[in-house]
Amino acid sequence: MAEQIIFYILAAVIVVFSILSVTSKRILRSATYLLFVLIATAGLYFMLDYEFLAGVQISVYAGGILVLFVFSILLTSHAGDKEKPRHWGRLLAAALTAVVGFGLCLYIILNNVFKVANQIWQEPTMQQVGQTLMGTDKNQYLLPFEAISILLLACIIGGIMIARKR
Amino acid sequence: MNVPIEAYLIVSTIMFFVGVYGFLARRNLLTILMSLELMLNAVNINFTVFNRYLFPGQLDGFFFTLFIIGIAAAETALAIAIIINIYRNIQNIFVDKVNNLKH
Amino acid sequence: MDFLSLFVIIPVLMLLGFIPCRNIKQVRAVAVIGATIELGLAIALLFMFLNERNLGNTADMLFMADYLWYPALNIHYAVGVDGISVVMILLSAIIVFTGVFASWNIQPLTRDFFIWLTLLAIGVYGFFISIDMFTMVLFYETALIPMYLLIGLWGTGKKEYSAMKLTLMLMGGSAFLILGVLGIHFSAETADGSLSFNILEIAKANIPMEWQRVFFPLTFVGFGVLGAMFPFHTWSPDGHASAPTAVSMLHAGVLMKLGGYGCYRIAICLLPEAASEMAWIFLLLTGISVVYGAFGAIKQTDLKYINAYSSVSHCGLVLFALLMLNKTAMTGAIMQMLSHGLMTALFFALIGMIYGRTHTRDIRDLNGLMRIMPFLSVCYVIAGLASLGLPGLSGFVAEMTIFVGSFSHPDMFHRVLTIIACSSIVITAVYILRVVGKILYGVCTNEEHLKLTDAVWYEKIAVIGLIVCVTIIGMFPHWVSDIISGSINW
Amino acid sequence: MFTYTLPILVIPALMFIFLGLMDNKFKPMTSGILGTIGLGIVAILSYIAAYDYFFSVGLIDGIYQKIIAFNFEWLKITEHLHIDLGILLDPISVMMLVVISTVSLMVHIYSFGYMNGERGFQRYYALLSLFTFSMLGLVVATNIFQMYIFWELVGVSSYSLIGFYYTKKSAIAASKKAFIVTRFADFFFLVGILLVSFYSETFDFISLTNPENNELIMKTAGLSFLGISVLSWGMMLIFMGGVGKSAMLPFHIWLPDAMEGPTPVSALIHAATMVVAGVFLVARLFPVYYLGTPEVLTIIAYIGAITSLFAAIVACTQTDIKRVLAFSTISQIAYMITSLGVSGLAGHEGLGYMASMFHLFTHAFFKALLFLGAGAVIHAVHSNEMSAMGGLNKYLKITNITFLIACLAIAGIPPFSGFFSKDEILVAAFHSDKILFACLYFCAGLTAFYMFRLYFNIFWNDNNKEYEHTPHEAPFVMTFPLIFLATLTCVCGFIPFSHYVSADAMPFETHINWAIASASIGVALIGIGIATKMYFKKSEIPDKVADTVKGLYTSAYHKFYFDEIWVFVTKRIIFEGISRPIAWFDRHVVDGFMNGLSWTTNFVSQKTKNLQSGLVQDYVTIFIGGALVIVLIMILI
Repeated sequence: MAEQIIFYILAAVIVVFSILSVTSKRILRSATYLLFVLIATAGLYFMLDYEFLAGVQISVYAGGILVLFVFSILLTSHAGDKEKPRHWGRLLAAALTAVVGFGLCLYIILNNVFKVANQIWQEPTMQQVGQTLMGTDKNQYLLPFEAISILLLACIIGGIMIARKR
Repeated sequence: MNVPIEAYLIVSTIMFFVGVYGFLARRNLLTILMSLELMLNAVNINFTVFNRYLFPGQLDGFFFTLFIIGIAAAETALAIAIIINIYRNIQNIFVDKVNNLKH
Repeated sequence: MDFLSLFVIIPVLMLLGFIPCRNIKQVRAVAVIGATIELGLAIALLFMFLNERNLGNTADMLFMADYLWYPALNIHYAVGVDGISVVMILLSAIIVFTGVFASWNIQPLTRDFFIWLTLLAIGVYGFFISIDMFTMVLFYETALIPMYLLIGLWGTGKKEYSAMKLTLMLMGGSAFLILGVLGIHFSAETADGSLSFNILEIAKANIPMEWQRVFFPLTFVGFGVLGAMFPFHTWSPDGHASAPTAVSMLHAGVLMKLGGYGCYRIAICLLPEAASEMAWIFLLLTGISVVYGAFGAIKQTDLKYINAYSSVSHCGLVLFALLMLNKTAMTGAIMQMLSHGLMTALFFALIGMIYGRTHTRDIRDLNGLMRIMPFLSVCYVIAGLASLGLPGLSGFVAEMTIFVGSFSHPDMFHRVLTIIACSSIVITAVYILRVVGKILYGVCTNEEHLKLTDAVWYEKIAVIGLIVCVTIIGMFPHWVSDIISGSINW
Repeated sequence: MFTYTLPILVIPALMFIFLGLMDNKFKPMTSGILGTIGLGIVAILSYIAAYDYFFSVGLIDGIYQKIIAFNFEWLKITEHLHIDLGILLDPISVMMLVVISTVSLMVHIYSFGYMNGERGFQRYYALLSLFTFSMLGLVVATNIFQMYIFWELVGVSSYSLIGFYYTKKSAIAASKKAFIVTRFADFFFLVGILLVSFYSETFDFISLTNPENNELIMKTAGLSFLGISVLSWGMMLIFMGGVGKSAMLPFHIWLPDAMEGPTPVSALIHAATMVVAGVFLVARLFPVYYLGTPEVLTIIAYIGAITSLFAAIVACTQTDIKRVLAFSTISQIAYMITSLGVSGLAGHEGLGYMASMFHLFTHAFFKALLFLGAGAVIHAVHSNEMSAMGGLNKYLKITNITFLIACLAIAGIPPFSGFFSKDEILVAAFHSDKILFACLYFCAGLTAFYMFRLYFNIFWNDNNKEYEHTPHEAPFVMTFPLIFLATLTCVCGFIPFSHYVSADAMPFETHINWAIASASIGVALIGIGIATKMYFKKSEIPDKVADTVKGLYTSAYHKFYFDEIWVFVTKRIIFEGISRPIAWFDRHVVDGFMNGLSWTTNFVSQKTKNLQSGLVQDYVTIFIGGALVIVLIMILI
């Protein structure tokens, strides 16, 4: 019961703040609302017993990315800047797309019968995570890991190149 | 496991389409990027939920989420670098003003 | 190396020759030398052809050569000439030659102008020597493209609009044309079962009637656009009016003939059954062209517009006669192409010279030029008389051959159309004399114009050259009509 | 035998090219003398040819042969049809050779005086040569297409000569009118040729007019179109060409205006030679008309008679002396046409044909004389208007006498040539159709009246008229042709014409029918008498008479409004009613359609272009929308 209450609270936070985040006129508030959404998501991970993921979520997203966002917002806008509303047609089109998409997905979700596994759940240990990440067997992820590493490297270099003053 | 899988999925779907709305409707490049983060997050939730509920013996969804977070971080950093660059050039970051190549 | 390819190679060499040119004199030198060689070759070709025929060579095409250049689709570079091509090549050579003199002082970018003009010439010569449909279409397009630049860059008035209109309409026509040509290629059942683009092979092959019905209108309209067939003629007035002198000359004199030539060589000769079945539709359209163009010319005030409409009328007569589908009328049609090419080039040359001096082509602003520039005026009168079909000048023989040929259909439909077409000789007289009376006669009231001078030597070369040709054909039509009618196997 | 006739054509042609190319490089006199010498040779050769033909070679077995002196194929059109150029000698063509070369020579000589000092003197002589060449080529044509060729050439030389004073507005208009009106008629001529030659499969006159076993008539037998036989159509259309050139109703309008040209040109082209081409054409094809289409011949006769009457009435009211002469020309040519129309083929039946040719012959001389005389008068007083003249008999003695002779000739007073030819015409008409006869008879009286009205108005009437410059007699180069032609007018009536020219080429005897002759002399005298009463002295009578028949007088003065009708047809119907709408239609409908096509393309691309906004969000919207549609489809399936 408590689990459900917590879930609904988290769900409410996610829904409300994500909507606020995309509708707020002030960009810094958007970023703040986004922070709440990300933290609530981390909460969901906790509920699903993925403590490691939740940690990553909070440290990388909430701690890293969002800080980047806040910095760049401070760099590119001035206090009290308000975004001008866009053409109603575009807003309508966007809303329509979102609503229709949501409707379709909802329909699919509700009509699909999920075969929930009855297996006993064991939280993956750190050792397990590390080995899976570094192994080369079936269902192990060394190659993607390396690919991501290269991607990150490329991003670092690219970021430096792009942001560099000319 | 008292919460049905559908509940998680509905939450993530709402989050995703809110992100879609934000992506389509906002003018500020940074908000667009944030909407993108929302969408990625929604996807992450789905991955973990499916992993947890349907294939509890495996770690695929887990790792995908992990990778996506990594990529999202990299992508955000890069995108912000570009956005700041644009800001330097045209003094704003509104998506409909970025049309120098068009004209 | 065969003889006919020289007609294409010489202009290519001219193009190369233009590259190192540093000043206008060198450009002129290259252009004149090239054009003269071409003219010499054309005359040589004429005599070689006559000689072969005299020796009893009765093949359809003479001086043939054939190189396979794209085996996958069986496309050849195949050349060969019959009497019709020979006179057309001669016509092109004469007009290119005189056109060079008529654009003696073209400014700016003289070199580029001549480069494009030469490219156009390549297209024209290539078209007339080819006997492979694909190569023909290739050269056809080659001739069209330079037109756009020549008008758009060196033209006058609303030149961009005209150039665009002309190019688009002609391209639209060639879209039909390519469709038709490919259709003929794929539906022709040759003797050995292979697909061919060669005209001679297709002529022997059997094309099923239901396909002919489809491809005849396509090819005929495709070429008909260039032949200024009603209602696809509207590019002609605007295009001619905006084009520089030499381009008008070449365009009306030679390029419009590609239309008639193509209609004959591809649409009519390759699809004879469909031609005789569907001729009546196009006879109506071309019959309208003839009268309509003439009436249209009466009301115009711009000299070039008058001439452009007159071209619509005369070229309409060419297609009209071709569709009569008998040897006499077709001979007349080819002669009319020749004659119209020469006299309309003469007209445009003269208009260009008058315009170059007075800076107006509006007949309301011009009068009394006879006193001021007697040479040009007299030549203008001669051109006018040729146009209205005065015996002794080329227009008469062509028109009379056409009328006699067309009238030899015993049924009412053809005869009534012939009579209607005949009436154009009266209307032509009206608009020609109106212009002559208006701009040449009378007393010049414009102070500016009184100071103008008559033609200079290079202009005289162009004009006299054309007049001599018009007169020779008019006085001694026998040789040219024999060459032509000897090549029409209808 | 007759190869020496070739230079008759070649000399004027070469002369034209030579003088035309040299133009101002020669002194005016040089050009004139060269031209005249050339024409002198032509005239001499023509006389020799005529002598040879009529007196030594032509007559074989009692029939004048058709001799082809020279012929070559100029243009082969089909297997059977080919246009030849050649020289056909038969009585009428030889007669025409004499007439043309004589009148042309006289005009050449006369022009030395008349055109002296005019700008373009060289051009004038070049064009005269061109005209002479074309006219000679026309009459000796061996086939109908050669005739058509030269027919066009005389048209164009007439055009150039009428427009000789090309700085004068009226001259330009007149030349244009002359060319276009005759061209319009030639269009019918051409269609007629096409029609006839299609059935006959030949252009050749000899085969066309062969009276026995005529293929043309046999082949067209039974063919008809709109209820009228095909041959009638063809021959009628051919005659229309003649109507245009010979200025019959309703194509006569160009001839009075053509008087804008120099007077010697009017004498040569618009009185003596070119305008009788229509008569010559009908005469040339006479057997076809008579044997194949007698009904067309009747129409021809009536057109002639009506024109004759019409022109005579109009001539009575005109005040420009050259226009009076022009209408008189129309009237006289109409006489010849009528005469052909009433003629038969053989022997005395063919009197009309003979009379017509005879009148053509005599008329050429006395009408040329009248015009040249008028030219001398104009030369003296520098005006064409009767009101500017009067009492000139004191100043212009020779002109006066020669003019009087010509007037007497045209009025039909013996022993001048007009009497003989006119008498034959009246006899022929009398024997065929009384209505026509009445018409012509009345015309004869009118002719006498208006000619003497003209004569008195010029030379007598206001005897005390004051002139700014005292008029003086023309120089000898001008009076010589007058005297020469006057002599011809006096003598050539006595030529036994029927011995040389007849419809079936067989000589026959004619006698003057004194009953009709005296009647015609009577009516002529009445006409002269009235004219004398009204115009010999300055009096009020003409005005009173004009007042009493006011309506008739006004409409006759305005030439029965034919010009206005034609102007209406050309300006209102052809220009405004056909040409302008077509030009509009072309610009706005046909071209509008093409422009509309391009506009539509442009419009569509402008609209679709906005899909490519360059805004990522738009693309994403569509992308997601598309994805959703696919999902939806998958759900539904």
